Amino acid sequence: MAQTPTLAEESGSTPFSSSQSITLRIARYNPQHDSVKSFMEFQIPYEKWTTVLEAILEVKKHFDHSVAVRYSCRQATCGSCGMIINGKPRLACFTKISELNSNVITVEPMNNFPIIRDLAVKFDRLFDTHHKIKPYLIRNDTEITTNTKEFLQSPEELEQYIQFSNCIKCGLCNSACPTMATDSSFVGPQALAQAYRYVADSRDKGKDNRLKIIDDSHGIWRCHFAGSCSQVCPKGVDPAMGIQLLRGYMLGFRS
Amino acid sequence: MRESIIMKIHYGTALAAIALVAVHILMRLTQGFAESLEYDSVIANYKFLPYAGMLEIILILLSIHGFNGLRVILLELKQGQRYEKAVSYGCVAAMITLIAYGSRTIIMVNTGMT
Amino acid sequence: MANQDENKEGIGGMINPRRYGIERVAYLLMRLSGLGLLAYFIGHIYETSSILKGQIGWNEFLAITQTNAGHAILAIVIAMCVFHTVNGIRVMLGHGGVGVGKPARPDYPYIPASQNIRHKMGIYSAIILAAIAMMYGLAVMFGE
Amino acid sequence: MVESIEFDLIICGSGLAGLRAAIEAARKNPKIKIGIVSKLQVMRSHSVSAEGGTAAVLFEDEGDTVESHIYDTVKGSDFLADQDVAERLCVEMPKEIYQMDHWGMPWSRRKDGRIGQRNFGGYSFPRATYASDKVGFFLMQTLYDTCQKYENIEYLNEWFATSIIHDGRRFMGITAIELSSGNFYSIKGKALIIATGGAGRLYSFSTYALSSTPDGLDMALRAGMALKDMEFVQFHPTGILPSGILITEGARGEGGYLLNNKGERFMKKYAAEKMELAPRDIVSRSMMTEMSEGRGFQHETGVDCMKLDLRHLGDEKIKEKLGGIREISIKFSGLDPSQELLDVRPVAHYMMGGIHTDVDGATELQGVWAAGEAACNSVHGSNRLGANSTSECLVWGKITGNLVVDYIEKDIPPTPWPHHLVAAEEKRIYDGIFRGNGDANPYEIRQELTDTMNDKAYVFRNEKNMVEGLKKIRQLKVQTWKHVDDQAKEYNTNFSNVMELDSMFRVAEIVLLGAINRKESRGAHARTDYPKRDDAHFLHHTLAYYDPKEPIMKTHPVTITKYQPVERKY
Ligand SMILES: Cc1cc2nc3c(=O)[nH]c(=O)nc-3n(C[C@H](O)[C@H](O)[C@H](O)COP(=O)(O)OP(=O)(O)OC[C@H]3O[C@@H](n4cnc5c(N)ncnc54)[C@H](O)[C@@H]3O)c2cc1C
Ligand code: HEM
Ligand code: SF4
Ligand code: F3S
Ligand code: FES
Repeated sequence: MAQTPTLAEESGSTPFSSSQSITLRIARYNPQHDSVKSFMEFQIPYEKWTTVLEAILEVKKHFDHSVAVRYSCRQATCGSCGMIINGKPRLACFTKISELNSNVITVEPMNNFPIIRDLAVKFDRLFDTHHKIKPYLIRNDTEITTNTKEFLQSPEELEQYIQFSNCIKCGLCNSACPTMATDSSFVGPQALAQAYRYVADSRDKGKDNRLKIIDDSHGIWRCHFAGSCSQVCPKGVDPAMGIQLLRGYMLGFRS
Repeated sequence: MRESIIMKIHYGTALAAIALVAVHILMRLTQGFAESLEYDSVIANYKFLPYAGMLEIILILLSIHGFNGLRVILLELKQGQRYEKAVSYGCVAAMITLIAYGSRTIIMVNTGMT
Repeated sequence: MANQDENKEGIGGMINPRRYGIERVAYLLMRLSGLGLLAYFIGHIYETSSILKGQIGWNEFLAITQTNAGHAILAIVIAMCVFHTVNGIRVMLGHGGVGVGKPARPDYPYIPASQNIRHKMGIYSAIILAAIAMMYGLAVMFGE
Repeated sequence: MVESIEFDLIICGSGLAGLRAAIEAARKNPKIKIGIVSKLQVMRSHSVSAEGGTAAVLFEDEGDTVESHIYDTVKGSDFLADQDVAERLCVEMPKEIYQMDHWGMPWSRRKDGRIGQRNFGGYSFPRATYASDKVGFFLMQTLYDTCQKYENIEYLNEWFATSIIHDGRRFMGITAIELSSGNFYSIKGKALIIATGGAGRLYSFSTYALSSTPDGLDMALRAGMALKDMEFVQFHPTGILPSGILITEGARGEGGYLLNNKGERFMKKYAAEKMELAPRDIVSRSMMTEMSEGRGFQHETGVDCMKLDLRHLGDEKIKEKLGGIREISIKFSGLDPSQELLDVRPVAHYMMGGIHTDVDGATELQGVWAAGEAACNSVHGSNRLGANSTSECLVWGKITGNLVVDYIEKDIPPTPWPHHLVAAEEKRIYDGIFRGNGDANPYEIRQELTDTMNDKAYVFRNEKNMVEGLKKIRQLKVQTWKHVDDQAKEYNTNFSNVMELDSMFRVAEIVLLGAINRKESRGAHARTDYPKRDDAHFLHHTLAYYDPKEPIMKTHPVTITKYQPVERKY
């Protein structure tokens, strides 16, 4: 039987062979116990493929078990690991150390989300706003019966919304948006983009219903097309586009 | 009022204002900037009813637009039921005051009450 | 401001124009120019009301505005007005969904179609036009 | 006194199976209170990583048949699948695909507007229903979003379930820790659906999310339920190096080749007809054989690998149908699949085994059902075909969600709440783990454990290695790793990590014991010392029951309805 060296992927037991290393600064703050945020610094060796998440888990493994951080898929599909990395909201598992071009990497909890502890933040509001915009097909034959087949949908019709369907609810957009920076009641780009995702789906009939929901004083109108949401989105969702197209309906530019 | 209606008004006032403000400013420029500000020429302008009417419309449009803009910014800065109510009513009140104050000038000058 | 409990970025984050490109600069300038114009507008109405005090009152007021500082302020107002107007038109079009790109399957590396050259051009032209108008205004006012 | 909350139905796990069950129960009876308990935020479950497809027969008008799906599944399982269960899966599946469509699933479409399907390993018809290469993600989104319709579902995001409370006969509730506050709760309920997913993080080289640990399985085990067929771990042929992230079988389904260092499509030697689209166990073994015979490559990390060639598919097709893996390979390995060959190697990917259930997903404990990867209703036997797992999650999510409501609607006589059991559990985790001490670093121990599994119970296995592995794991187990250095209550992942490790030991032991006992080669379980399938002695399932000292191993018959075991050739 082949006895090949094992590849220990899980936060890298493969001894880091390279001599490169960076300083990782991790924001530490537990609102229950600390009055101020502080930073801890660690020297972490890295390879060209090492991600910031792996570096943080390396700290958790060897230096300080208590770093609070949310993670799961480590492949940018679950949306757990959003944080501020060197000043901008990014996914830790989707940011390689080598691409940051910096000897110091500072990680902080995402802005505009209340901190639970260290890098972990509360998502309740994002989940609530997502819930509020009715993120499901609205029509009265959504439940199938014995002989139901699919609703026909052409590849072109799919193309109209598939982009927005890629949202992983990581919250980076909400963290970058200037309105969110001060307005905690704003629905936010994540939910608005999802409202558009369903409105643009040829199978959906809930447009008017959804437009009504987002038409309030902290609704869609609080987006000023700043575009930061789209710039930080790790999945190419482009919420800014979705929001403006959605508003196009309300302003009568589209029907 | 539904937010969409307010914002449509916001955009509408802006669009209408573009044209009128252009006229207003062009008047300054065509007449020569300094000359246009001579007391007599200003009074004359005010007395010309269509121009005074235009000024009144600009006044209304921009007050609505401007104070709604302010309202938007203030609403985004801080939240809370009481605060938001105060901002909304405050902006409407300020808007009305400004319109009233400006209208007073226009009407009084137009009707020769100076 | 930045509320520790909510961890909101606060006004500092809202107005910071450095991180997210020209769109965010436009966002900031739009706000500032809007507020600036509102302030000027209020001032302007107060200013013109001095006409009610007759020629003397008007001229006294005019004298205040026709100083270098007054001219400089007016020049800035012109710039704000032009920027706000031109960018306002761009923003209105954008808000209506014009020129924000068409939905399409995103391919890695993702380049958001809404952050496109058309709107960037719009922003740059607003800034350039504002600068030209300001210069023209300065030339007219200080040129005499 | 431990605080308690109450639901009618508790669903533990929020992957595809858990959410599908929640919707089914919620729409069947909008009055029952449903609580979804998940140690992750509901949407973050491992299911979002599934890439390639969901198997179902949609085009009978074009020549596919349910019969053929059943046979492919049974043959793929190396005849260890319970055939009534396989039949259930294949019959139910088409409706599920249409149901997903009706709930908003963005299935990829054919030109005529119908749902698209692609080729997958081990099937005799292209029947992997796909949505680009993010099937699991889109399914999760569809289910999560559809859940939002129902007001009677409550989400306990980031609650770590620790044990099942029952009176020896009937289910009564669970205990769980709310991660954000660190508080310990008892959650009372009339019925439970366990959908805690697979435990592939027993292996260090794995496609699974970092959270896929066996704590759910262990919870059932400790409550007296059996784990079945745990020795069957699927190794997917194409985990990309160095991360181990999956390159979907869809890549080969769309026409990708596997190459050895002579530039040959070596699969022609092992499965002349199906080539790269032979079932996963066969492809993985072929790759390992090529490597050990010196026809592999070496990745810059020093690990042996083979090459996956997608270049001939062309950039446009890759972008259209394999956008996700394109992103993964460019980002994580720096390789553009339209330009370069990818370095791939077999990687732990799926556990055929799980909590022992019947064809309805009912466990041995009254009031408890299990669905999804955590369950073993024996639909996959000793080797799962690709795309059959998301199917399984949907079908048994629906079945259990439905049955559980019938059960809840029956009047179940109340029994006094067994406070002493909750107290015992509290003692186990707080005195035994949280306040434990010692100097072994639990994270390093976990690394050693998972490395051991990788070394000793990988694609090819033999007695000597596995016995060594078992010894090693028992050595590790008695080291002093049971302590939590982080003593804060809030969001203490150090605590949950150590609890996960605790469960890993028990389940790893069962995997190894089952594998040692099964002295034959069947499906994913390939032994170099017993290279043949041995139906005379081993055409049965393995059951493992908890015992504080050593698991009790038993066997369970296989249900054969129509298809007698024959030799498996592709
Ligand atoms: C990379 C990858 C690709 C795949 N691709 C395909 C494919 O293309 N087609 C296919 O058919 N199958 C595929 N599979 C298999 C399939 O994705 C999984 O089998 C399936 O998603 C499992 O879903 P699940 O609902 O059973 O559990 P999971 O999605 O794993 O969810 C487990 C849930 O249990 C919760 N949980 C666990 N422990 C606890 C605890 N102690 N307390 C509380 N909650 C707990 C977790 O939070 C989570 O919500 C793939 C698997 C992998 C790894
Ligand atoms: C005449 C041309 C004008 C146009 C086309 C115009 C257009 C706009 C538009 C489209 C907005 C909305 C921006 C957004 O939501 O992001 C806006 C905001 C605003 N405008 Fe104007 N406007 C004009 C003139 C004025 C004037 C003269 C004033 C001052 C009285 C003014 C004050 C404001 C304010 C305070 C805001 C809010 C700022 C913000 O939300 O960014 N505008 N304008
Ligand atoms: S839109 Fe993009 S940035 Fe926002 S939550 Fe979705 S994936 Fe994240
Ligand atoms: S950043 Fe915010 S302002 Fe609009 S375009 Fe995006 S939601
Ligand atoms: S860990 Fe899942 S997105 Fe980063």
